[in-house]
Amino acid sequence: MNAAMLYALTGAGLFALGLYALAVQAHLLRKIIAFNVMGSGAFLVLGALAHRAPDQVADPVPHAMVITGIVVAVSATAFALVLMLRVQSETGQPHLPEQPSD
Amino acid sequence: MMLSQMITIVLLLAGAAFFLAGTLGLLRFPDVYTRLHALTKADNVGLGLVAAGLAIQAETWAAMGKMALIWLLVLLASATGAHLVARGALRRGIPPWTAR
Amino acid sequence: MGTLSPDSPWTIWVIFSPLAGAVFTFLWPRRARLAVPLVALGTVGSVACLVWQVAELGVQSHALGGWAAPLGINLYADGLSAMMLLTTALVGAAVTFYATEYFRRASETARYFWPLWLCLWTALNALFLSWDIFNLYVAFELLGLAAIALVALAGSADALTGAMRYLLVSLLGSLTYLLGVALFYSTYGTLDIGLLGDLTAPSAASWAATGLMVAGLLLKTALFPLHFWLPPAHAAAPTPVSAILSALVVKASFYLLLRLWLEVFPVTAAGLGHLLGLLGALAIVWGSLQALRQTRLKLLVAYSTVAQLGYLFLAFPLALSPVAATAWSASVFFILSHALAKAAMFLAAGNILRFAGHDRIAELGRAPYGVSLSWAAFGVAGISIIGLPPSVGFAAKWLQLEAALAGGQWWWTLPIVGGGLLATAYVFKIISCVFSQNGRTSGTNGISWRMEWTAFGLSLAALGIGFAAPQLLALLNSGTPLALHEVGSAP
Amino acid sequence: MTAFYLGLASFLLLNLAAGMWRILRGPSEADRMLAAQLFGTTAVAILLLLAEAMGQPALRDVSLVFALLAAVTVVAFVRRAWRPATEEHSNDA
Amino acid sequence: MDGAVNAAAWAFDALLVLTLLWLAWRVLMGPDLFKSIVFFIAFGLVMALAWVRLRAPDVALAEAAIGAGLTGALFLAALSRLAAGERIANAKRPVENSDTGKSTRPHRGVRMVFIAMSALFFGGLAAALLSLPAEAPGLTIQVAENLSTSGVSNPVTAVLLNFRGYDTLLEMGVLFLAVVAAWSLTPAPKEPVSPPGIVLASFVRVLSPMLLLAAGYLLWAGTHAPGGAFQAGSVLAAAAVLLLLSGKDMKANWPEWPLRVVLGLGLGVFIAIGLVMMLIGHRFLEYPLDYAGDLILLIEVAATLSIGVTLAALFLGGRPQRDERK
Repeated sequence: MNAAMLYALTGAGLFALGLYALAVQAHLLRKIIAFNVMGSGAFLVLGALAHRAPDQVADPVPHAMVITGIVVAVSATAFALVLMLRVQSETGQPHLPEQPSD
Repeated sequence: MMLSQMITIVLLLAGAAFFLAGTLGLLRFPDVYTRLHALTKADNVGLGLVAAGLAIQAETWAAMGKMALIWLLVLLASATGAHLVARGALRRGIPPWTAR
Repeated sequence: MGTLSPDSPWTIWVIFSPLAGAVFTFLWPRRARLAVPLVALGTVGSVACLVWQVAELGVQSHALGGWAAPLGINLYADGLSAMMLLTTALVGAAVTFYATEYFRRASETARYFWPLWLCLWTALNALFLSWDIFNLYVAFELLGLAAIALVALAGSADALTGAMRYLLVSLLGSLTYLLGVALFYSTYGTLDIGLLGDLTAPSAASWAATGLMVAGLLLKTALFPLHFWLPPAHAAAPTPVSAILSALVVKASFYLLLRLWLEVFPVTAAGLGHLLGLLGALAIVWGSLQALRQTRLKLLVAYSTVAQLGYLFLAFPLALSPVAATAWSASVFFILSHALAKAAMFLAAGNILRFAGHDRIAELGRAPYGVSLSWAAFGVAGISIIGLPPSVGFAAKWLQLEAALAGGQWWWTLPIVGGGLLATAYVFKIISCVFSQNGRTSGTNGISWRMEWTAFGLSLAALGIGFAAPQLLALLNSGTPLALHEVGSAP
Repeated sequence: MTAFYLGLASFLLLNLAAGMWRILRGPSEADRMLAAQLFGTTAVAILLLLAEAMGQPALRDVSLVFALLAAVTVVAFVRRAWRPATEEHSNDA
Repeated sequence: MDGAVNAAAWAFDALLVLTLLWLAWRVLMGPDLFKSIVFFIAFGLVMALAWVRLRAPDVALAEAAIGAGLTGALFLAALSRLAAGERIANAKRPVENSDTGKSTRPHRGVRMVFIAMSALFFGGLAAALLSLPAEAPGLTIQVAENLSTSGVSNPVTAVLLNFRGYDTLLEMGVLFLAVVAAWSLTPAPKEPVSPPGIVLASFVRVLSPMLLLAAGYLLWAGTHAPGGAFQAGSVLAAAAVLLLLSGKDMKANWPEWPLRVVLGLGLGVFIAIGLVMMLIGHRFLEYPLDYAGDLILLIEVAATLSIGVTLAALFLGGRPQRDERK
């Protein structure tokens, strides 16, 4: 149970927490924040497992993947915020209406 | 234990003491304005001491210069932040604490 | 597996002509009217050359940046990718032709439709060619964001809520898929699909990664229990966008699931295959019943997509029998037939909607004469959806029935045939409006011949390509390891 | 020496955790934003210590970025997210 | 002495992990939305510390600049626009009271089901993670071998811009798409323009050049030390955000067409260089050996400019007003 595995489990924990919050919270801004936490969790899993490389140097490929992921996450978040504000201006409330028919 | 390491340890401990004071102030003080004092003053002095302590161990002058620059930037940022928060709080009518 | 001729340039042009077009149309929106046909021609031309190369010389690949597999990213075009690229090119070109007319008056939305649509086309082509699981994640994200932005372009309240719900589902699916990528990379140390295929062996980590990836992809393919987001988004989007979404975007995540199932996932368990088949059958029944209940035309067509997607998933249990190759070819044919027919249906429905001003099925009877060609297109597309000869849909259903009977799993024939009957029901529910003579012609004349002929052309293509089935079958088998995946043979 | 640096970094992390209590309880939004600024300063100190402890001088660039960006969130709060006085007390009741 | 270092390292990691999880819990479950956002800013800071402990300074830089700085500012701006939107919505129908982001939860039973499901998910994932071997080289060896021919000496930049350059190109495409999508949705909301006051104005005037200098430094350092296009771009965006926040009307003195060119610049230069490589007989994005470093730097400069302006445009939250009249 070295440090890398500790951080990997934390990443998994963050992902599960985000998943729970995503399912429970109704406010759209809270859902977007939950996605950010889930994204950080997934990247932490990736980055922590890269730390297992021998002799104190971490594997650079997952680091590049995480940086790409962070930039993708921030652009998705920015777009989601703009869309949320548009939903609020059209429907008057920052929630998704209840699904009328399945 | 070389002399420089002794000085570093002393400076770092002093820095930690100031950080502790800052945090205690933040938790214990009654209103926004007093907490601003605790936060801005104590923490920045704490950071200055930590930076100074580490600068002694720094291998090149450039590293020392960079640490000094970091400290100055943090000073600038927290001073502005403190001013903005205080002015905003005053304008929003948060009453300053007065000893009853 | 065919000769692996290195570095075909066409794989690059297929991806970067639409991307360059997207940047151009964003920088010079007023010159989009000239640039878009050029870019569309360039893309379709390079897709045609690539498909010809794959058919003649076998698998094409391109080591990007000059780095070999484990370190660099490979582009890889085999029979399966060629078929998907062909479908995307056909439907994409038709929708581009339709959209130039559809957005003629709404220049404000058109200014942003072209960069978004060309980005989506790039993402589709990049997804079908990429041979690297993390690269597929980035292409997936590009695809999702472009599709959601296009849905939100309609600007109405339910378009925006549909787009928001689609965004939440898309982000959740991508993050789950990313977690699967993290697990696979941490276990096997490579991201290349080919290398992963040789290394994967059943272990706790690879099972978890498979489960995560399958869950993420099912969410984005809107398979039965997870289909709630599809109808509102597809119905509320502008007409050309609905056609693109139902015909192409939903198929991209199925293609990815199929590619990973064939190449990467450790020995595919019979249980998971049968579960997917069961969900597919439920999707067919539930989607068709919901389609029958709908009162609005575009929602009916959207629920028909949910139903037709079920057919694709029937291939998973059928492939667990010695006739796996027939089962996989059937589902790829389904992708082609549904793409063409559903695009035609949505374009026709869009014409009717624009002409009559509303799409409430009950009152559609009064407006059959203004857009008679669109009604014809809807009917002909219905033939392919139902699966009557000589359409490609019929060829696909025939192959699937053949695989079901030859593989000894006769019970799968029930959803196939049942689905056909239900499809007949909801198609004729619409066609019957034409024969009810209670109408005087009403509605604006905002329909140009281009829009009607595109819909009709696509429906004819869905009918006509049935004749080219043998050539398509040959193309599909050049380089795709379809036959390899009989039960028990290690990948 | 490294153990001393790491011990000190842990102590500062405790300080950080204590600051969080102010975010939780802080009566007014200004208090919460104060605590966020505390995090910035403490994080810079922790980073400088870690740079020394882990022997990676590159971490000083990270603390430089922290120092530069500490102001962005505070200014964003003051200029945008600070709601007018009337509403503020109601939601914290 | 070694035991003490391990113990201290373990203490720091355990404390950091606990802080991270507790912060995430407060971010997600807190009743008040503003409190959640402040916790989220703290979460970003502690996350950057976690990346530092995982020996990933490049990622720590990106997380610090984008995660803690920009995303926090984006959320705060979104919150203020949300409240403004709510005031308009209330004016139209002042019926039921508007919740200010109070987290409306489904009733108890449903929450139990979700708790069980996410706990199960965590259990399965943890089991899979624990089954992984403790030591795995990954692609470290291949990267180290080919580093000399990649034109840069920082392995992460080598992977980002040479070995997996196509990933970064598609990712620039995602950024470009996000701006186009945001512009297609709405015109930029009008922010309450108030004079910044002497302190903020002079602060921004002093800090902006430093931010630009830092962005240039990070860009240049990216070839041999942690840094690179994305970190430099986000520091550049922070400068632009500060200018926007201090009431400088970026839209007025920034003509619309050059803004679009800079937005498309990063992607355009990347594609152009890739295609030029193909014209001289190489494969796509295969840099000739002796020009690799210069080409990567050229791409990074274009990417930094593009990312900085793109993230600032995303902070703006819609297409600039001048765009309307076209």
